[in-house]
Amino acid sequence: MRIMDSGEGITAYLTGDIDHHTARAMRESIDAAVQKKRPSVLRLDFSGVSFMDSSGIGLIMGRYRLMALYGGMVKAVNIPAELERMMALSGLYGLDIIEKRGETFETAK
Amino acid sequence: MRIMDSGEGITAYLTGDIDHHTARAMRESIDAAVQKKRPSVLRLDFSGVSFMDSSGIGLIMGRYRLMALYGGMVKAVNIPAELERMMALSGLYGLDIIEKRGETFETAK
Amino acid sequence: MSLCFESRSTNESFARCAVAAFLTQLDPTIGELNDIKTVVSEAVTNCVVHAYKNTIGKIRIHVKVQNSLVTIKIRDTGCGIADIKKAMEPLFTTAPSEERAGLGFAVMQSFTDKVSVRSSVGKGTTVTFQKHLSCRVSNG
Amino acid sequence: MSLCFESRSTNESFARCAVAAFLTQLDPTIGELNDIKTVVSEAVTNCVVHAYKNTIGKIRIHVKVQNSLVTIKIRDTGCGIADIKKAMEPLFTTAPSEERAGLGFAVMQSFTDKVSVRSSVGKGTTVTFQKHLSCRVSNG
Ligand SMILES: Nc1ncnc2c1ncn2[C@@H]1O[C@H](COP(=O)(O)OP(=O)(O)O)[C@@H](O)[C@H]1O
Ligand SMILES: Nc1ncnc2c1ncn2[C@@H]1O[C@H](COP(=O)(O)OP(=O)(O)O)[C@@H](O)[C@H]1O
Repeated sequence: MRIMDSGEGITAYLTGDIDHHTARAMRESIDAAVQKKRPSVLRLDFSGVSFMDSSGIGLIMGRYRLMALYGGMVKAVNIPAELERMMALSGLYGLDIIEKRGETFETAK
Repeated sequence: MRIMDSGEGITAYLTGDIDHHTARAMRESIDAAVQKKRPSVLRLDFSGVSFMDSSGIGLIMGRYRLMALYGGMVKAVNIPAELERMMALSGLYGLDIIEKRGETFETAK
Repeated sequence: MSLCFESRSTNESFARCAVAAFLTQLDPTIGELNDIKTVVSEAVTNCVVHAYKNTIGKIRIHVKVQNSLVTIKIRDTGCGIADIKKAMEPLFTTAPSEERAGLGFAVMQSFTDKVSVRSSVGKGTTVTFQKHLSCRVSNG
Repeated sequence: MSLCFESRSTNESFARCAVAAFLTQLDPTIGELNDIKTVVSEAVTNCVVHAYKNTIGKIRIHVKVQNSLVTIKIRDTGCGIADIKKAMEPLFTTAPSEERAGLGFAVMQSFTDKVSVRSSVGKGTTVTFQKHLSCRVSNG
């Protein structure tokens, strides 16, 4: 996983399988970067994710809460088609956290 | 697996895993082509093989016997590095059936 | 086919890959295989996180194929579930501190044709799901 | 980890992939993983081709990891081997008509650190091999 600065935000490029085991390391790196940088937007880029179970939803929701503490927000972007059903199940589309197909969030608020 | 004419010989391009299960279909297609074409050389090209157990040696030895019936010969070519130990174990290098690294057989005798 | 392994989180990936490798011979679609990997991952994670919490126990998986119907049973001998109906409600979780989303059972229900749960407190839990694949080879 | 499945030839590929998926967490080299896939494939094929010949029976695999030492046991309850010493000779095979090369045991010996065979005619065969990997995680 790479984490990159993008304007006033940061972007974490998630890769490989996201499950309960792998989510832990991803969470730790992302939270360390957030705490250091205090960005106004955290983008989670899912384009490199090959598999994801509901641990991925836990990962998004946990970062949503963390960013809310700082008054910032989370955007989940570049969702592969196979993951859309899982994202839809989570109800997170309603919270405007997940980028829909065809839609593109601005990089920073 | 593709089988192609190459001068007076034919070449079978083996692909994927060679085990007891998959060797059967490979054997049947190769033997059908040999019986139809009666080539003087049968080349087995291993460049597309990702895994092989000793069933692959059985496949070479069986084709060696078949070609010998017709007075033709077998050449195993483009052996991936991972398969060399298996080939060495078989003793087939001694019979001049298997192309060694760096060596290239002529296409036809 | 059956499988038995320890409730370590590294085995979550092993379990779903092993089940997928077994079912590959039925030539399922990529979507079907992905659905099955996902539900196996959910159920195995529940054994690791909830059934055995901070201990290590055995997880057993049994896969049966009859024509196009796949039946998968995932069994633990962990703490059990007192109120199954409540446990199956979307977003209900007893481990929010570990960032569980409470969606495991919801995913199992959405990604398969049928889910059933049997559990006994202190004895363990068995989750069974069935899914029809768009193919027709028989194996056991 | 243990695994039980039917002696169908399609399961040769499943068995070696499942064992490889389990051992991946030890971060072995590609060569080591390939060696293990090969010996699992040899031993499972022997159960399919020889132990159960034209019948279907159960094959059991047990994998144990202690530090960097992997121990794999492959067990059938098939016909058994009368003369183990002869069976293990390179190029010896009782199934030349199926194009067996008689190299299964030779490969197992060459690709692992230790092979042992226990067999009883009419009762079945257990092949055990051990291999040291160049890594050091503990799991069971
Ligand atoms: N195998 C199990 N053993 C004990 N409790 C379980 C088991 N599976 C699920 N549960 C209970 O059911 C709840 C809901 O499970 P689930 O829908 O998978 O969500 P999550 O795993 O995210 O908590 C869990 O929080 C746990 O309390
Ligand atoms: N699991 C088994 N059950 C019964 N007989 C076996 C088993 N494994 C091996 N054998 C016997 O040992 C012989 C040699 O085995 P092997 O070296 O693997 O060569 P191959 O499988 O090519 O015949 C076999 O031909 C068979 O007679």
